[in-house]
Amino acid sequence: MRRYSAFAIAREGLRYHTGWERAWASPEPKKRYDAIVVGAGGHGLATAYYLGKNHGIKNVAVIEKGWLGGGNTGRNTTIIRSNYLQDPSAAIYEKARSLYETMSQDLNMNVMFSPRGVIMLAQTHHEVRGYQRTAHANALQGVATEWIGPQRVKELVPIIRLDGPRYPVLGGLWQPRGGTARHDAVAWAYARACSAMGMDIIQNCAVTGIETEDGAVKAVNTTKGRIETAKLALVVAGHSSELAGMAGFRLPIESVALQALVSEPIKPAMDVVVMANTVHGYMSQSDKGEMVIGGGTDGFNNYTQRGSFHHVEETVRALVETFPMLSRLKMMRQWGGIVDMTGDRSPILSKTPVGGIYVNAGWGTGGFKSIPGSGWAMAELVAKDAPGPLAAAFGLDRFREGRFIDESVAAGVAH
Amino acid sequence: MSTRLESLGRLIDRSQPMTFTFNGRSFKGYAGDTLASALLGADQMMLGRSFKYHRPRGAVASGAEEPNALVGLGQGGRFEPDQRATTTEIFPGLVAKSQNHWPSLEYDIGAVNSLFARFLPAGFYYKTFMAPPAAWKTVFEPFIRQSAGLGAVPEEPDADRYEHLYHHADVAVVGGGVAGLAAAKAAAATGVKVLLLEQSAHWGGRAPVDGGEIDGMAAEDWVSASVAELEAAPNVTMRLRMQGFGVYDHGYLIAHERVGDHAPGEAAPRHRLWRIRAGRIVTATGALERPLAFAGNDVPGVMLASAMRDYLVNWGVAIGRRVVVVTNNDDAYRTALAFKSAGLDVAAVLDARASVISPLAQAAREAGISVLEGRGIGAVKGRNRVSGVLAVRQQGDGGAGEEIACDAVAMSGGWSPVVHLWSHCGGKLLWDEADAMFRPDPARAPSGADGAGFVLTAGSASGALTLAGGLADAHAAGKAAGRAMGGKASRKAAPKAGAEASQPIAPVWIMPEGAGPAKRAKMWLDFQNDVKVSDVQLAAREGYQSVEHTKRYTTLGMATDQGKLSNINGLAVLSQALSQPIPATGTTTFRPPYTPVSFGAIAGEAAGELFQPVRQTPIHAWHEAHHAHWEPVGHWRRPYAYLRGTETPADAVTREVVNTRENVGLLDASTLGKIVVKGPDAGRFLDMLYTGMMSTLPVGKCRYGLMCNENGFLIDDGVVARLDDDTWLCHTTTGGADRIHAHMEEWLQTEWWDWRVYTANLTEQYAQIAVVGPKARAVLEALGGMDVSREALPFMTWAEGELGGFPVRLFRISFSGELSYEIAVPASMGQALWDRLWQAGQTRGIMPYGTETLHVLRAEKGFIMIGDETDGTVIPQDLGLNWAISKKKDDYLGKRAQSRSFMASEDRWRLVGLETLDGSVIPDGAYVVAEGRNANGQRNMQGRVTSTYYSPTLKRGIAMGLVAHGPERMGEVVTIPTIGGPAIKAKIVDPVFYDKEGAKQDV
Amino acid sequence: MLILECPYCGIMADETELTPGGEAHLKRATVGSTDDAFESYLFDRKNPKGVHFERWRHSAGCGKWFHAARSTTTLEVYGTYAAQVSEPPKELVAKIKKKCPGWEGWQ
Amino acid sequence: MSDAVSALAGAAYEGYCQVSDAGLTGMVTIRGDLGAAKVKAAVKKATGVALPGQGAIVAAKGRKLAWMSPDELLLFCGYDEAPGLTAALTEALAGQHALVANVSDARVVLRVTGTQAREVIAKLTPADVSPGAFGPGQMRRTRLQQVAAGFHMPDETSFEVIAFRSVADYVFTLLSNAARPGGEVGLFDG
Repeated sequence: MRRYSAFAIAREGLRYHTGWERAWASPEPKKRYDAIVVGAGGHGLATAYYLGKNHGIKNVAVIEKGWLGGGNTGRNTTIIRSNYLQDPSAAIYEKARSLYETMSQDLNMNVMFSPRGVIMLAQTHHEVRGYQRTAHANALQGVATEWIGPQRVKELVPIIRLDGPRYPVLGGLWQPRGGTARHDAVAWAYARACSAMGMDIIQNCAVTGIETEDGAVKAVNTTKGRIETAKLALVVAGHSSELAGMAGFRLPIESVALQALVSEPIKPAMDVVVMANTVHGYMSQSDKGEMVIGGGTDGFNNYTQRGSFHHVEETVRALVETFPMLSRLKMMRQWGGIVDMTGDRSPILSKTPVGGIYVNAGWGTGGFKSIPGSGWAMAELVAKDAPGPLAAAFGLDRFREGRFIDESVAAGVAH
Repeated sequence: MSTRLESLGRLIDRSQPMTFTFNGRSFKGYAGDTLASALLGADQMMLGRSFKYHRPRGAVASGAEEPNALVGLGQGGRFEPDQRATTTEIFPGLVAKSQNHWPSLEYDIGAVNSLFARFLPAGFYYKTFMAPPAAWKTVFEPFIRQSAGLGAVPEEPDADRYEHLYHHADVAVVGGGVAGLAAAKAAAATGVKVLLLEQSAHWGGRAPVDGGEIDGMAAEDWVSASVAELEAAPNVTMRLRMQGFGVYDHGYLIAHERVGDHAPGEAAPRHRLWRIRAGRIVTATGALERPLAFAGNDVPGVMLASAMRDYLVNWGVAIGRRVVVVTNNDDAYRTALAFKSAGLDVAAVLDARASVISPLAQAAREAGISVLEGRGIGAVKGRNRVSGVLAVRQQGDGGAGEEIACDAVAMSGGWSPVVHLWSHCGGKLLWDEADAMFRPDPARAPSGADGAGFVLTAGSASGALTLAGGLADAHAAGKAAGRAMGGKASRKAAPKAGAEASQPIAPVWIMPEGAGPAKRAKMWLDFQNDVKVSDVQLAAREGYQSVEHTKRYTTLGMATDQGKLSNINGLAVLSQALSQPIPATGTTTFRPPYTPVSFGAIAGEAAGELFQPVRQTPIHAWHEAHHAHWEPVGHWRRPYAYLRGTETPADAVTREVVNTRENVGLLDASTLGKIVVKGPDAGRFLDMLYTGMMSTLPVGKCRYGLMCNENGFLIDDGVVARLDDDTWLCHTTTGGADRIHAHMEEWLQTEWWDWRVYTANLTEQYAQIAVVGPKARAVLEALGGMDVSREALPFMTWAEGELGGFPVRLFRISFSGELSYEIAVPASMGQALWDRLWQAGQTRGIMPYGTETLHVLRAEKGFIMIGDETDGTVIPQDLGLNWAISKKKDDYLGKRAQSRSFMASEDRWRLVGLETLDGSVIPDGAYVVAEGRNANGQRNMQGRVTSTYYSPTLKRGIAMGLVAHGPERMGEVVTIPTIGGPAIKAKIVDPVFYDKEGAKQDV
Repeated sequence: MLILECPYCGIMADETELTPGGEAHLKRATVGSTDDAFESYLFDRKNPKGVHFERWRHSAGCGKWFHAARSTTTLEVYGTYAAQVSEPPKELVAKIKKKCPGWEGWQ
Repeated sequence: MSDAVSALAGAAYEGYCQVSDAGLTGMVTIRGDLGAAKVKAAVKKATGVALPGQGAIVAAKGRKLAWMSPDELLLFCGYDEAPGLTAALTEALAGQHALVANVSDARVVLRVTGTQAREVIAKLTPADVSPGAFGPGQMRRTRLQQVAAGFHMPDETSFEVIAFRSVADYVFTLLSNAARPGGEVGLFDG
């Protein structure tokens, strides 16, 4: 892998950039791999990367039905934070956040991790108590967060209206090292690093069936032929139930649409990420200047990647109320993705009823921020056939035992 | 020079001149002008700066597709960034500013980026700015953010209002050009209800500019006649200045009507969002001309040929006095001919096709225009303004050629149907080799609720680019849509236009085709985002081969025009780079909106006081008048406390608590849910709903109940009263009223539908007033009318009667531990009863109290609060509420779940009281720590604080919490860390802090 | 933005007048059921790509729950029917089979 | 019952249509099997109004009976006669499985009148209120923007809107805002 640097750009600039090599190879599948990851989104590619980097398993294929990074990795609002309430969530999201800190350097590609800070606004007394609880939990969990008052909120977000007629801003939970990153670049950087390790990233290759023998995985059938493996990681947000069905089991998942939208670009207006859960909206400003906005999910099963417009209305209405000077900005584009919602709205990183098959799913609306931590934990699960401490609580067994990991309890939502 | 001519200008009214300012300078235009046409008419060619390199830019188009001419429009509360000058109608006093430059449009420091363009290719930022790690956030990103962005940030709240409108139509026709008119007429003729909308202020679209005859009339006259016909039709609704911007599932079309933009004022809403449910949607959205990719194609003065023609014919503006036309198809000859006939100079037509014999080219030649075949442009001379071109052989490398002096270049790379609305819900496209365009594939239409296609395309939006073909297509589409909606057969004939002979387009994606890297780095594809041919080729070389990868890597098509001009050219260049046919590359996804839509319009009327409903109790106004410090509880607002004089809320709470314990307090409890459950199976039903036994509750008595969901978690609590043999009244929490009513109905309707039970949510029928405290009885007795003695109305009973003349239901229940009555009265009399109680209490020290006092009172008594002690993960057993769980019942909702291993575990955190050793108040949300750390390095926890208050009664901090094995650890001291302070030591105690025997409430 | 016909009102109700309620025809497992059966009742979902039987409530309307058969990929609505049944009407199943030849059936 | 006051206290707004508080109105919810002959007869006997069919509202003797769902009717009557009618209905339905409740205070009634009344309503509800789709004699339960509501048309140029009492202010402001001069659409002209 030729390294990226300012010097390399200068060198290439002089020859009209004709010397850049491919970021990742585009091979045909081999007959057999030590491990196959289905899904070349951020989670799948990170799983493959850490299989190689942490566990020395490099004979790996990442199979992708479409184009890599084309699912929720390339559709989310790029927020990174780890101010979760429950221990297992805080652990895996903080692991992810800390890996984002050095991802550009680790992978030699600028993913533009911008620890600009994330505020979750408290607009009711109930939310105040909920976020104060989270702040206490985070202090014990080693997650740096802080409860801040309305004046500090205003300093951080000058365009906010503190004393709206409906929900005054009573304060917020502030995570100074939360932020955003360039979502596509995260997938590309992992893909490039995996490819450099000799892994095969096979795009436009759909899985059509899963072969098992004696309760264990044997091979996958794909549109590019049959491929054998003893370890199969299903990392296919939005399609988890379908793949599980091929392997003969069901998941506690329903797939619904989640929408986001951006405004036209304007000059820097807001330096931090703001989330307002009472009114259901969150917003940051991209480096290009667009206000990047997200809201809640639709409530019905839907695989179309299109949501219902009334959710857009609700989200926009909330933001206009919170930031009245944004009313004359314009929505430039809206889109949708398919998110997998589990029975407790927390993810699944788990062994399955079929030997050698592992599932990483159900990140709901919180997937992007967890990519490196999820990949790290999933790689460990796949390599050792047993979850490590990061994944331990996220097994499928929790549903049977009634051991929920419920993040909604502190008035927070898992965006 | 671009100038306003004496002649032409069909859309302007020269008798109505108006003045406006641009960058502080005063300009003159006419009614009917767009901002772009007025500025161009005054030779203001440069209108903005590009996004990345800050290159000087002028308008390249004349409509919604414009990527360059964006301005900051208006001032103060009416300032809007990024508005397209090409679609902004001018009005007297309009104020506009150009964007993305400093200090001025003409001299922009940011233009230095342009000098380094060679080192700033697509995605350069992914390859650098990585060291040192902190520098991205602190140095590079701020610089990039400041340089990027386009418009200025609005500084004031919006001064205008917005609204929504729902509309229902059998057929909605989007686009009021001749195709839209023809489609609407055909649909209307079937008798169905038709809506026709047009984004601009004029009907007719391009046809009046392009010429031609329809049904023997000039296009313009046919348009007028058709509009008159449609206006007269009772089944047709027509709207101008309204764009159908998005098609959503099941025939949902959203349109954006610009009601007041062209005439700002106070009265009318600025925008109106139409939410249209249509049986069929006909998109007559036309086609967009494509630019050609030649070096220097972004210099101001290079414009789409059709746009140049529009400015000339519609607004009487000549973009140049001497024009070069460059094309690969016939249509651009119309521009050459229009200029020639307006008395302007056409230096040459450079046609990339090797030989051109079409009638339009012949006409140009006959008009004395030089047509150079097999030619293209190798370079554009000029920096801020075109001064000439280098005409080269299209098949060469552009090295040598002939310089032609000119002050404007009209380019045409062919036409692309506007397929956005067709595609929003999944309509598929096919590549039309003959016309070099993607067009809708009628066999793969987006399907609706009934499974049938619900979007049809009409005219050039279908790819029928000729006038005759387009009209025939549109008529057929309108008719088919009408028939599909049950319209009658119609013999209305399709409008007829003469057939035009034409010569096929020659696809040209790079001009000249052998251009080297230096030239390709100057061929713009996406003007606003500064994406060039070389960038797309770089993306392909680096493996970003999916069209989506190329888009995201280069930002092609991600500007405010969303690739209207750039996408097809870009994916064609990508296809060439990958040596694959264009259909194999495909397009990126078309997403709403077609053009950007104001957030204000999307929010509609829901701003300010209409943002969300505020639910009010019948006593709301009294609270307001008595200085209630409000707390939002769901959509309700409840008094948190009533402030007197200079009191803080905390002072007020202390006063209210003490007074209620010593005298008497008044609480507006109207928000509590009140659900009547009646029927022969009502008892059995409530036994399933509550953990306790309700069927055995005697008439006249009250019982506290808990409700769980099927996961076993506690979801609500409240007092149930048995009204008669088959009727119960269930009280819920404030937040629970609607939720629990829905929960009951869900189980009744979907699981136990054969049980004979009816429910009615009577929450708002009654005002409910709690009279609480040792003197409560005296207050009620002062009203008279009912025996409220302990004997007549013991604790946990209820009675009906007339209290002080009010028809009431009186409950002896207490959430405070004090003697307490809750009085339900018809809501319309709520205020009157409150007033009477208030009066009666004056001599007894009565004070109203709010929700915080309610909380403190209940916490002193160790009563749990849904939402504090519970958070969706807590089961009744955690809270020591086993006494409220019937052991006699086989089943209740949640019972099975509570037997699962984790829920039955002895290790769950359970409710206790926590008493700080120093009497201080534990902070909200604090945790009880245990020794050591877990496998993830987190401090081990063994409990958490669920409620914590200063108790004015006990004059110390009190708290409740859930602690592992808590009830077995009475007296043990635990550690509760605080943030930024010393850890607190607290003793585990009984959660009932006050009147443990319950003597005070049962008097 | 769906429209579904409320079988009780006969109204084509807008999505914003309705509340979705998840997979239909789940069989309640309760006291006495195995852990497997109980887990399956609460959590395991078909979540199919294609025909989905689901529950809706006409919440801003008559307040009644009803069932719908709808495609999760095209959003086509094959039919709506009353809530008080434990399986879809036979005619509806037949209609869907005809429209979707490869369909595995409602169970 | 002189102490009773309506939630909107007689509020009125004059825009391009008129929006006004209809004042205290008697309302009684009747739940029962509307298909059962005994139930029908009992309701008819107690109210003097014939039973409305699906989606309909029937008026007689100054009272109106609206179809709310397959097992629910809403009786509109004088505010003062509601308690008596509630009792009469309860008695008439004794022995049947039914529930009768006075809900006069739980809801408010507002009036929108004017030639453009349909248009004002159309700004707020997804229900089709164009002529032909909706008119006098029909009852529609739906949504007015963010709250549940119902309405019917006493005549071609007026609507009676019922909403929950707690959101009376919101609904009144919503309707008034929709009727603000300058906001005329001209949708149902001619």
